[in-house]
Amino acid sequence: MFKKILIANRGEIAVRIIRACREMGIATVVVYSDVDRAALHVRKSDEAYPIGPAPAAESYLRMDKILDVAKRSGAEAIHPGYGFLSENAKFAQACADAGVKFIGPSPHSMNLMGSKTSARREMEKAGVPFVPGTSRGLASAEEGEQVAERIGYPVMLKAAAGGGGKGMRLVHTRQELRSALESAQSEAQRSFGDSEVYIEKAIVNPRHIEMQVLADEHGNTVWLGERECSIQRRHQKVLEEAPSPIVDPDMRRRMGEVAVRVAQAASYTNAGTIEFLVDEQKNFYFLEMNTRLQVEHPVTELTTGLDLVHLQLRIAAGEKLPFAQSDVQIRGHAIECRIYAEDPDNNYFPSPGKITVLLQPAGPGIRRDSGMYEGWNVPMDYDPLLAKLIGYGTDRQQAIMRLDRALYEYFVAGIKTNISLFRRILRDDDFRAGKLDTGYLDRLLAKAAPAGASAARDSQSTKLERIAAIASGMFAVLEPSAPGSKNGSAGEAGPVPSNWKQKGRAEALR
Amino acid sequence: MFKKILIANRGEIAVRIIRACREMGIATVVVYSDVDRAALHVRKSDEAYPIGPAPAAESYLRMDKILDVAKRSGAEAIHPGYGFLSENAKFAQACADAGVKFIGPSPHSMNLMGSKTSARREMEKAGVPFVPGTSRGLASAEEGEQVAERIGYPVMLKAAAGGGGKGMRLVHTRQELRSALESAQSEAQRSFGDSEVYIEKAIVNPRHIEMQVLADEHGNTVWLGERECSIQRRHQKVLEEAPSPIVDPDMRRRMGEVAVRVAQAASYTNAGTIEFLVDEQKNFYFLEMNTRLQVEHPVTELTTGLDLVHLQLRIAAGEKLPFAQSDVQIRGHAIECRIYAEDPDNNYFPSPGKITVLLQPAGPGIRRDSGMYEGWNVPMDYDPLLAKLIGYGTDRQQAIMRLDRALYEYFVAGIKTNISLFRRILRDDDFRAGKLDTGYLDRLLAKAAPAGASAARDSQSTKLERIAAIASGMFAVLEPSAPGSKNGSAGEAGPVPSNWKQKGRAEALR
Amino acid sequence: MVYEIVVSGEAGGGAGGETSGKPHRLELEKAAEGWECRLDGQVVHIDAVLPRRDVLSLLVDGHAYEIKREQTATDLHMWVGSTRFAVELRDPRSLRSRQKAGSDEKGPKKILAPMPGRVVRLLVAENSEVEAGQGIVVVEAMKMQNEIKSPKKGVVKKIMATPGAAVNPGDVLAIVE
Amino acid sequence: MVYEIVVSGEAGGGAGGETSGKPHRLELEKAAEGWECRLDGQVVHIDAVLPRRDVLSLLVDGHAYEIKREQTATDLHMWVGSTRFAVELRDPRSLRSRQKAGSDEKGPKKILAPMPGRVVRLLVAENSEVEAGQGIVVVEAMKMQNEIKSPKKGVVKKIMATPGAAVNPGDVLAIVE
Repeated sequence: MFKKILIANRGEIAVRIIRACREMGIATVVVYSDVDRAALHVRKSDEAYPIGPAPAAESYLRMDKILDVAKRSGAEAIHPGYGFLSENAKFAQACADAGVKFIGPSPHSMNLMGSKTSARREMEKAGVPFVPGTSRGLASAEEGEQVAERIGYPVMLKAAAGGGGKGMRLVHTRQELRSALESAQSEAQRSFGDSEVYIEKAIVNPRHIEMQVLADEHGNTVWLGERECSIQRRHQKVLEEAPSPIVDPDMRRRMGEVAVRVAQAASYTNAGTIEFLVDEQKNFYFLEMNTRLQVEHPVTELTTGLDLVHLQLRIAAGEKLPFAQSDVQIRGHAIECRIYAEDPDNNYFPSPGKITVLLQPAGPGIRRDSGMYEGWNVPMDYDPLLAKLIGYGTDRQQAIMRLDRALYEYFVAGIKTNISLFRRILRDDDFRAGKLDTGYLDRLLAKAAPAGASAARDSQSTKLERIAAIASGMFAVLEPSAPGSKNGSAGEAGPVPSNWKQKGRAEALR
Repeated sequence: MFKKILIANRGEIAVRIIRACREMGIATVVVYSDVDRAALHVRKSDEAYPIGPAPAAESYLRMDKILDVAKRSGAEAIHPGYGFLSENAKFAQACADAGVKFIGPSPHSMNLMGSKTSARREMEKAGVPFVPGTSRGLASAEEGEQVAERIGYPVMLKAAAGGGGKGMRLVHTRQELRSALESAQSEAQRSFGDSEVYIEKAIVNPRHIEMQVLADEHGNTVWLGERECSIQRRHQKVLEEAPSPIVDPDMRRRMGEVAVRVAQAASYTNAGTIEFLVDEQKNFYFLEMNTRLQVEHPVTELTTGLDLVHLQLRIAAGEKLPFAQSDVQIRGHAIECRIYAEDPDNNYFPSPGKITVLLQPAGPGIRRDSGMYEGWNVPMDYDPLLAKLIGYGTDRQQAIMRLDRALYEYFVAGIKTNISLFRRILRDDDFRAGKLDTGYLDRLLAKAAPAGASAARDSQSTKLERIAAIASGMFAVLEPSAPGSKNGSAGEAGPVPSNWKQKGRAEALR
Repeated sequence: MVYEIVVSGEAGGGAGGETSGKPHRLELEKAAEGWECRLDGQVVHIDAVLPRRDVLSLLVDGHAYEIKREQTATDLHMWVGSTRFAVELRDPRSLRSRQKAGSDEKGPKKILAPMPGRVVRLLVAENSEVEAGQGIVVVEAMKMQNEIKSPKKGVVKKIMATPGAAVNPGDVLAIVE
Repeated sequence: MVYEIVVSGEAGGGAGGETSGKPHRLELEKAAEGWECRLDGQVVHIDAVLPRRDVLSLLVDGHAYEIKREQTATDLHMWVGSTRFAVELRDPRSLRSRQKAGSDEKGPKKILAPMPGRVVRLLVAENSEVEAGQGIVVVEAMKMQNEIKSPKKGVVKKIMATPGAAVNPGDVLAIVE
């Protein structure tokens, strides 16, 4: 086993990997940008080195600086976490060239899976089910029209190098196709420097379900069960669960076997995830493979009892998988809430800043993977994931109620978070019934907040409003502090309209 | 299901029950003594009523006041937690008389199990294995000598009404027996108002292993696996784990079946625990039944994936057990550390007072059931259990390393805790090898602390010492606060000898 | 102690939610035990403890409430359990009372940065006319670009925001008149 | 800033542990980045941040340490990871420096309550002779009775403790001379 590794990441995932290393007796080296000196991963690691200014391109994405720290500190391997350099085959290659083990698959597997069309060709050979369509870029609009005729409308145009919704177009009729293709191609060119666009049958109301696999470097590959990831906003996952409410043991086995075939066809090693689209008839189609640890890996850990980061480290160190497929037991139900620094009352604007109060949940069935602490200044330079709250229960119902209870205990002040959004989801009838697809969350958000029309609710609201009034007076008496005087610059800027709400359009940059 | 219940307890167990109730949509009523107004269970409940001064006899043990609160608040049931009134059959009867459901077994079962000799007679009929000896009090010293001759020395004399080591005597030879019997009888009379003493074969280096059972009110009883509880100090459990390192599936099934027979012989309902003594040949002998939820129930919850408090509530509400014995899956390994307010450097003196700094662990495989918070004043009037830290792992090794990691993250200042003791236990070779018996902890504590003789360790110590020196200077620069000036009364008492260590004898009162 | 308090209800802190907005009159007086509290003339006895900064444990007739206070540069909120209320608190005897400003739709309006971030670009020039809701400045934070809009129809009198510059919450980005 | 610092090592905060007790001389000076630190003449550059009260994050040559400060009425400890060190800190220029008292075995010794509790009973009378380690007073806390013993052989000059009375840590229970 390694004696020391470098973690090329920040936030909750860096802390999570530090914990795994400490549990395995491995020393940790972290890197940090100028605004992350007081970040939790720097506080908790054994060694820490500055690598540049706040923008990721000048720090967390600087392969040269990170490899330099690895050499200086004597780290034998690098864990890339997720995001940043985690799916960058060039970085994996640079690690190999520098004699540092990259904890993940080989550059070859990453390259293969990095392009959707090359992955598709490889996978079709292995008999992996695909959404009907082309496995290579469209040569012309005519070819597109022919294929669409064959597979039937609606169809989806997708950038081969894509991700995050860029270069994607839903086309309902032949008339729309030509102009949609042109705009998708030019968007793909702008976004990824590659205008290749392919065509697929559009799945109506699809679910997004993914399968976790692990592969060692001795040819053993196992699947660990699926995760339901249909609850998304702007192609960002928000809440994930395992198992999926619609997957039964037979479907799970079939998805698992396909996932193992995918991994084997790509000579895949270490932890990886095969994403599937699932239609209303429960047909599942290969979507893509994520060649890294997923944000939502904890729900698989809770249902299997395994630690995926421990296993990643053991695999990377050359060990064989310590169990066989038949040893994997899936038990209970787990749900993860991604706690983001964003304002639910304000179109989910990002909300960096200083965390002035932090009350965190604990107790039975609750796991908290967090990168924040009270007094920390959440920087504005990175993605807004602050922490993950994961609930486990004997069954789905118990997991839901556990999380609802834990969210009740969770309180963050100073910045805004999406905690209240999870309360809404967990209490929503469709969610409770497991009626999910990738359009679920947009529909929920389009609905007005629960009306509270009943007299009982109104009298309860009035009661709580009176409590709020009394409490604000008691605070003023017991702990006086002039409201609004905390932030000097705002105070000086004169009276601030408190009910003024900017409704700006927010663009996902990733 | 109940709409509202009363929790007749305090500390971490009251908080744990409040959480379960919130997860089931049940409103909670708590009671509190004068010194507990700011305790966590009062902060977290839906209703809270004062029931008297600090001493438990004037508050938490006052059945009349508690039942009065139950009636006033409309609570349909009472959860007694552990300790206080939890094993008081009179209280269970008073609840029944008042039309409030007692969440636990019937007064009849409690009475039967409350006396060791009557329990033994009943259990022998059911074919439960006992340590060889008498099942009733000794009529005379002669009878004692005859029985001892038959079962062989060493023998143990035990008070029938006993507990906590009172009225117990280990006798190695016939010569010692008569005087030991007299002193045990008079101690039993003094302690319990009952001089009945019986005799058993003394088990050398026994393990203390217990089996969790659940029984509904429709005749269904299941076992949920054992807990190894051999690590004790002054007959107080300190660290527990599930499963036991020495119990294999066959032994587990046999112990489970005996435990179910015990419960059925007592017409037992709700959650209960059958304690066994286990000798070096892995023979197990019935010791006693605890007719309540145990402090250490979380390790069973983590290995079975069940929530025992949820199940207690469902059973008490008249529901059937929602699973059968064959559905119970035991997976992985869990270990619990009881975090006590006591000073390991000072003969484990209790250490109440204000918690000035509290850093709490989280992350994968860690469950924290706590009754404390930063700023809370731990009262001197109750037992010193502050919190429980429970680690889960795929196997015992991983659970140990997880806890070691979490203990590293745990920091409590202002009062002393036994956190450092767990670090010693978890790193001890005998513990790691699973070589445990009830004398284990006394032997560990009698050993000097790890010597640190090696040169590597010395140079490491010197390095850390230099870091401590630098840190104390940096604190003085960055966050000056005159040491020793915080506590007014001590400051006024003049200079305080900092290395003066009282070595007093501490007596367990319970 | 006498306070005038306006509470605006919000459904669980989520999107939307109705406002009642009636002002309450609250009188608080220390009693032998706890506090004598007169809310709009109605007397209740309360027991209040601050277990930590910004957290209040309140007992009213046996009912227990944990209330969290959230203070920002611009707002004061009370969380009762997981229900959030916007609160305005005025001490009639004090000059340093909290003022609700900006409710006046006339006169110049400052457009403030709602979050820390970096100015990416300006969408209008000084002295241009804008509609209510029209974008003025784009501020980037956490890999998201956020368009900051004009709260009213008018003329952009001044733009303080400079592309590339960092801004803090409450910084004035522009003034619309 | 110049400090004189005595550090006593303790093995993991557990029982026992050896003491080194050598005094260090520490000079701290603000550098362009971080601090210039001269410990017993040896120069190291350090980077120090206080993420919260009583917690210090220290970087020394790339090595990261989280140090927790524990202050009680009587002691100052530094936890480096999970190793605890007792520390005495003196500012040579200051009169308000921390004093190590009580090292003098002669003269009257105050016996202090080590914890909050309730006096259960007295084990000796005033003016009686006691041995070192002999019990003087029994204090009960958390359902445990704890015998507070004499640190030296001598005569009990005065007993302040009264059975039934509550005591706070640092309260003088008796004086032995």
